[in-house]
Amino acid sequence: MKKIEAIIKPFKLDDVKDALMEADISRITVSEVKGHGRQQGHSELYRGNEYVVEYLPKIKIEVVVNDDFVEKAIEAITNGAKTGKIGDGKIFVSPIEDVVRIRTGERGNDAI
Amino acid sequence: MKKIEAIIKPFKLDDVKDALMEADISRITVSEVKGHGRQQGHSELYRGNEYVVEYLPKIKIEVVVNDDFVEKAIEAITNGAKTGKIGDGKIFVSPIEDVVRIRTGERGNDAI
Amino acid sequence: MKKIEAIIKPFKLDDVKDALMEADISRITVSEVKGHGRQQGHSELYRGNEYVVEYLPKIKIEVVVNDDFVEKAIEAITNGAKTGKIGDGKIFVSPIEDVVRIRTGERGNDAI
Amino acid sequence: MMLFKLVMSSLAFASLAFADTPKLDSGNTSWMMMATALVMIMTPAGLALFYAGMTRAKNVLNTVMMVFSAYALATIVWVLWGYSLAFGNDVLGLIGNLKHMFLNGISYSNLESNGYPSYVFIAFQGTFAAITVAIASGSIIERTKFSTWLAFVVLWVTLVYAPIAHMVWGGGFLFNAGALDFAGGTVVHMNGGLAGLVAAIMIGKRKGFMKTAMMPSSIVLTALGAALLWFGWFGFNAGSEFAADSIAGSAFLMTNFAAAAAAVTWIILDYFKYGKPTLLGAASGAVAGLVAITPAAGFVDVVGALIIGMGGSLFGFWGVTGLKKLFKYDDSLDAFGVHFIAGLWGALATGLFALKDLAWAGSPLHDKGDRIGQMVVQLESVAVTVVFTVVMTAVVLKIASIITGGARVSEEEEVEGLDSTIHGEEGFHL
Amino acid sequence: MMLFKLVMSSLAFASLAFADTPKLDSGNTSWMMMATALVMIMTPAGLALFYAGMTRAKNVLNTVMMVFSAYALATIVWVLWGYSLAFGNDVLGLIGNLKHMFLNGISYSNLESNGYPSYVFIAFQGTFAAITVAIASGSIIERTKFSTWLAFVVLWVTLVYAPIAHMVWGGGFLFNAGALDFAGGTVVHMNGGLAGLVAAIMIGKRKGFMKTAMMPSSIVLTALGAALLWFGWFGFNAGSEFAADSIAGSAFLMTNFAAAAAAVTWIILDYFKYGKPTLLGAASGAVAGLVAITPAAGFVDVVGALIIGMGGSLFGFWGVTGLKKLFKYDDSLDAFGVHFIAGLWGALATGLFALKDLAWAGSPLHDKGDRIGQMVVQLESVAVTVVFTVVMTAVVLKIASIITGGARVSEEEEVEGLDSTIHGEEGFHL
Amino acid sequence: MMLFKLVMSSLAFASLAFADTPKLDSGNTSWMMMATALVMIMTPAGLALFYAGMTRAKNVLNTVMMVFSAYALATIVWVLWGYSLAFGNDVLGLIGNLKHMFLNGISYSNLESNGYPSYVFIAFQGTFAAITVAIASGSIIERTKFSTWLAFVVLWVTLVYAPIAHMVWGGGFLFNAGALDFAGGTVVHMNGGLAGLVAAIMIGKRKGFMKTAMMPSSIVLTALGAALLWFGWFGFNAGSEFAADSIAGSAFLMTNFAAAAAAVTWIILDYFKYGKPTLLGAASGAVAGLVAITPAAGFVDVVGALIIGMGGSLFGFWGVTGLKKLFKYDDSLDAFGVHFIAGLWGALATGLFALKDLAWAGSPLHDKGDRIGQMVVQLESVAVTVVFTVVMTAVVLKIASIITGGARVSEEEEVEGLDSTIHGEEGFHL
Ligand SMILES: Nc1ncnc2c1ncn2[C@@H]1O[C@H](COP(=O)(O)OP(=O)(O)O)[C@@H](O)[C@H]1O
Ligand SMILES: Nc1ncnc2c1ncn2[C@@H]1O[C@H](COP(=O)(O)OP(=O)(O)O)[C@@H](O)[C@H]1O
Ligand SMILES: Nc1ncnc2c1ncn2[C@@H]1O[C@H](COP(=O)(O)OP(=O)(O)O)[C@@H](O)[C@H]1O
Repeated sequence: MKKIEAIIKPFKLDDVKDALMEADISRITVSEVKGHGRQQGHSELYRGNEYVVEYLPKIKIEVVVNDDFVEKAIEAITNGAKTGKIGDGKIFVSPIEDVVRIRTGERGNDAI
Repeated sequence: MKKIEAIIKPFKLDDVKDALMEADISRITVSEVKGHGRQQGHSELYRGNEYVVEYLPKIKIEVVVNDDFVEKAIEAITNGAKTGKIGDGKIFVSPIEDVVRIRTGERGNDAI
Repeated sequence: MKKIEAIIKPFKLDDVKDALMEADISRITVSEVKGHGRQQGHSELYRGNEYVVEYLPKIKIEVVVNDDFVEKAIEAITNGAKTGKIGDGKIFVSPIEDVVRIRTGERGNDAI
Repeated sequence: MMLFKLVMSSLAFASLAFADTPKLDSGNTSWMMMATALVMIMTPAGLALFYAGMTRAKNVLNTVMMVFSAYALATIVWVLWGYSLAFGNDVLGLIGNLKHMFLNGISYSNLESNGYPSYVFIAFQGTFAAITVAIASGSIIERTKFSTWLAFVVLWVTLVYAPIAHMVWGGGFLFNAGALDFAGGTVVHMNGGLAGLVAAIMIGKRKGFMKTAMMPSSIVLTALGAALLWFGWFGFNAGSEFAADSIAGSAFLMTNFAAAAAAVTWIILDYFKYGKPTLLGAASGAVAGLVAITPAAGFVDVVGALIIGMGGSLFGFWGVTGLKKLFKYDDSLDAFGVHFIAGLWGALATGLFALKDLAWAGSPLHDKGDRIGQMVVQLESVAVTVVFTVVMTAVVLKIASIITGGARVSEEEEVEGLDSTIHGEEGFHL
Repeated sequence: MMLFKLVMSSLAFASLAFADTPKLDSGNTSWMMMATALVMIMTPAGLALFYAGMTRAKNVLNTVMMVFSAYALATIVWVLWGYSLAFGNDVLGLIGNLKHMFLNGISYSNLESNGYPSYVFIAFQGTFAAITVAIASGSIIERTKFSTWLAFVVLWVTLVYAPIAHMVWGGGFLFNAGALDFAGGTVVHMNGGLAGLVAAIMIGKRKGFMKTAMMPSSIVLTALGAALLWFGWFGFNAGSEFAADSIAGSAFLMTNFAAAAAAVTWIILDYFKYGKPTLLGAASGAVAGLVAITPAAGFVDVVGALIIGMGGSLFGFWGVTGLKKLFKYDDSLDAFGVHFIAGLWGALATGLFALKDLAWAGSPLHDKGDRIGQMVVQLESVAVTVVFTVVMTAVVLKIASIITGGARVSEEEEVEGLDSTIHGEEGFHL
Repeated sequence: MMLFKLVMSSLAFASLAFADTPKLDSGNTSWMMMATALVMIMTPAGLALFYAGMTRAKNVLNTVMMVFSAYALATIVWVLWGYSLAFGNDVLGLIGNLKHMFLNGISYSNLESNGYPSYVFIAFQGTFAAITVAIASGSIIERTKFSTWLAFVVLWVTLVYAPIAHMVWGGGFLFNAGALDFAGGTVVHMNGGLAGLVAAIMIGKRKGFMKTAMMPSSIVLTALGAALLWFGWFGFNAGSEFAADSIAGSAFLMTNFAAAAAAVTWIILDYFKYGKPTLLGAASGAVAGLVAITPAAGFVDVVGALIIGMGGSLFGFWGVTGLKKLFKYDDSLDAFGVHFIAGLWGALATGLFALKDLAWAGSPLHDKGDRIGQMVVQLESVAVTVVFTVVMTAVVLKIASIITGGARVSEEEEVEGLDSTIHGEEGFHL
């Protein structure tokens, strides 16, 4: 089992979710994060002082899948999130050793 | 060392925390996430248009433990978070290779 | 490739970021979390009832680096985040198996 | 309210040929329209925010909605039949008749004895009915069905507020006893606060009451609400003189002063008891002081206003931190603790501190300089209000509850929050 | 507006020696200053919050800024030349001349016929110009360039508002027809709402309109805005009597009552159609009722006000949930759906429900008891306003758009939000 | 303030038998009560929100609390002894005596010369004292101990505000010099803004000042605060005529117009200097214009008001973006930059633009048409205020600081935020 974490642009969330659904991946966890990378933030004014917003709003999507779904998920996310411009984000894949479904107590692959 | 991540229902946070404390696990990190799964969201109205809230508020608990605490932690979280209804959430277990306590510079098991 | 996750005190974020930049690590993802540990929270009053704020605001920094950057990153974060007082936080290191840059489709070390 | 005095003075005038045709006074008319506008803003803005800031974010819209809809419904009831029940011809000393339903028989050109239009008097009185019932919502917030609330508002204004207003101001049996209540300490604040307590006990506690922290959505809103209440209270108190004259000016000054004294008192109490002066406390203190000075505003001098204001906070503070913990009822936003308790203090303190010269003709204090007699009358009117309100509120809520199939939302709805479950909305998308 | 009547009565007075030198009436002056302050607060506070609460968080400052700047700019235009164009000597029945630019020729000591200063009349009228153009912003929020908006405000007040105000109130060709519009249902609400629709269609829909959920930043703000509008509306309607008298008192009462009736009506409609009574609905209902009663406030009795208020919500509800879906224009915050539609209902209902006695001298209803004739006149004045506003708004927006290089922000700016891209600010850092 | 003029005219009247017993004027009384209510709402609502929106979320309640408690404390001080010190019998030309402590010797039935109750005058003046000290809080927000602030308020109203009010309005040595200050440009705005600067320098900069971004919690609140300030300012300026008459009407119109001109000017300056017209700028501009027109409101015509309003923004803009950067003091919310700087401009501009006819009798301009002489007097009164305020504020703050063991919170408290550390509360739980 793998965890796939993607940092994407906020307004791409719907596209990514739809792409994942089509790939039969329907359970995801989403959170708001701030990213700092090559993409330049806009600036905010306060009394004539300009503050560059160094952290851009991003969305982190987490989805834990069985091994055979990893490539599908990566593909779906890439398709949904790509704009071709700087700041499109990253996908990280990491190992998951066990999964538990709280409601039933199921473990492992079945619990995903 | 393992990281145990659990996605639970917000109003179960207190129960889960208490259960972890009883299992001698007292350091946790908590964040607000939104979940999309089998559980149906409620709908919001705006000028007569109904928008289904597709993402339900969830709480993510992260706790890094030594290997011999893993089962205890899973059990505690499961007990605390279970309602038996859809949407109770998941627990994910993943490997942690190193831990550093910033204050002291301690490393590994001692730092947890 | 490793993921380095650090839980730090909010007001140390700027120092940590600067330290990472100096260590040539310029891409990071930041999120707001709440921590529960040895550090005592302040209390809030409502109509004379005192509620201890059990969860303290913390910042989670996530940065994925190539293996040879791990120690540099740990050092930078430690330097930036240390106050020597309880509540300085932790650094967790975990394995990352793959990375994708969404914009270009690059994979692995090159994508970081 | 100066109605009593007005009636007296029109009796006095009655021997003169022109007495029954007061002339329009543009200054008094100007003031009474503004006073009405000021009392109006107290409810859908002042009280709504004062309360909304104290509820949890998931119930913030429901809280505003209860207050907002109470204002609208009570206004309708008032014009259609409430005014007639309160100020129509007396029936058995208890209530007015229905002759003036739909303001039947009252022409737009009718003037009150101070030379301002009767329609303005009706509008002014309507805003009092509205805020009284709206106050009660503060005790039962975060768990009450909205449909029950709507039914309750209609019934309560009709069967509780109108009769009490009639008894005290409209020619009913308390009308001639000589009780001093300048602007409605008994009719409005004790009445509304007590109705809240009765309802809170009948509907029961919120899930988690006294166990989990129920943090207020934003005390900034509460403070703004308190400021708007303070602002509107100038119309409430100084408007209750029904003229732009010296007594109104005095009521104005004393209102401001007592509120200030009370705000500072609560800050000090917070500081000594908990070590932290809270903004919620400062705001609550101001309101407690305003409540306490309400029955006394036009009767007292600086020293009286100071003591009444400080006492309002002292008793109000005890009401929300002491009394409530003792009996463990869930008076959610302390409508009872602030409005009833400080109102009770104000009603009694009025007897203690009213100046003989300023007391209304017809009161024991004014007519015979009899302060003890005055205190007895004050106690009487308090007692009647308490008994009547407790009994009738219970009856009325029971009816409302039966009509709407139970007064309380389900536990799931309560946990998820009333904004999304009842109204399909959320307070903030920031 | 009572201007018509005022002119009549000063004509009547003209035969008397002292007619041309009215004496200062401190009561009327007091009331008209307060009424002006009340109408003022409607725009930068009432309308600004009412609208801000409905926009998405990323555009909340831009929304406030459009309303706030409209108030400021319109006020400047009004004093510098707008007043003169509206109330200066008639030119061809269409517009006033520029004699009074910079208030040239008007002394601070001039009094209107009711004995209050002409400067107060000018300030009062200025607040009407300001809110009218500000209303229009509600239809084009979240996508309009700020520079275009500024240019539009200047041009629109000059070329659309001033002429219409002149035709209806300032001695123009509609002035003598005898249309009944107590406080500006046609000139303000239909006018502003219709200008909004025209602009919304010309500027086009927001990206994602009807597809993505556009959740309101906070209905708490919207409800507060509605309460402040309601408060200010007392000045708007009862102030339009230009005196603190019986008619003002009646307009005051009816305004409050109709608003209450409308708020409850919308709650009921929400409940029956969607099962959820929304706070946004209650607030919108109150505003719709206030709009509807505006032209009728001083002419009707309780029954008239009740029907007009309920009708305001009924038609407004249909305007924002029915009509808009039918034609799929993006009237973002429903300036058209609420202000125009309820305003239209109010204009016609005034013909139906105005009382003969209260109708202004010179109107068919008052002079000949001719209600059919009155309805014809009401329709005429509506028709003229509609045609004039549609054509002229389109022209004026086109010019504003050309001057500023297009009226619409780029798609990226729209997606990121106008607060950060146009103003370099963000609404909330909580 | 028209006190000077009033005294003049009562002197004139003194030869007539009835001069010493003015008759109640219900119109003036109505207006002065409303004007007082309007000035009241400026502080705990207008200024509190204006400031709260600009502070960081972690200090938002502390900011509101400083303003709210300043209003309450200053009101108490005013009634108990402040009024007597300001308006009691003159001692050495510097201060009044304590004869009227607790309003001793002033009956509720006393009338001022325009026929409204003395108690209303006292209440009105009290709201001026309150807002003046509250203004100063804006400079020292986010780092000042609350206990120090409370002590400072009591001392400052007593030892700085009351003497200055006495010297300028209450019969002190500046009273006869003939300075023109219609509504308190010197006494209120320069005074409060300068006290802020002195305190800011003494207390020191916030940690991270000029280094880290200190983002405002919500400019929506600031804009609402500005709108409420604007609304209340009608009472502040037009109320300072102490009558509902033509001069009041003129002051009303000019106040509105100058504020509008200033708001637009700041928008333009923002646009040209930074390319982004900010809402904070529009709101600050309106306030700067209101400050600038304050001393001039009843003296100038449209052209004067226009220039004064625009100048208010021009100098205010420079105050907060230029001057502050030059000297690097931490005037957190720009009480000095806006109130002092625009107030200074207004005081001098009053000399330049006041019309001879409207200037008060006794001023060089009115009596001799001597504009140069008038400018000298204006400069004199400014200079006296500056010297007195700087010295006395420093003394008073030092005392307050000693009493309370240092004026500044600890660094940890500052970093964590004053809301939770001082008040045990948090601004938002959304
Ligand atoms: N190595 C990394 N570790 C953590 N977060 C990263 C890393 N690389 C990128 N990110 C996240 O992805 C976002 C987009 O990256 P950025 O460098 O702006 O664009 P791109 O990936 O298109 O070059 C960043 O804002 C950051 O949140
Ligand atoms: N495979 C997964 N990857 C990421 N998050 C998941 C996954 N499965 C469940 N979740 C999270 O757990 C929550 C509960 O899951 P849901 O399917 O609604 O209920 P249940 O687990 O009881 O079947 C989801 O809202 C989502 O946040
Ligand atoms: N084992 C752990 N698992 C998850 N989070 C942890 C763990 N240990 C510490 N943390 C996080 O680090 C924060 C600081 O830890 P704390 O015990 O207060 O201080 P210290 O690390 O200096 O002893 C905690 O609030 C929590 O968010």
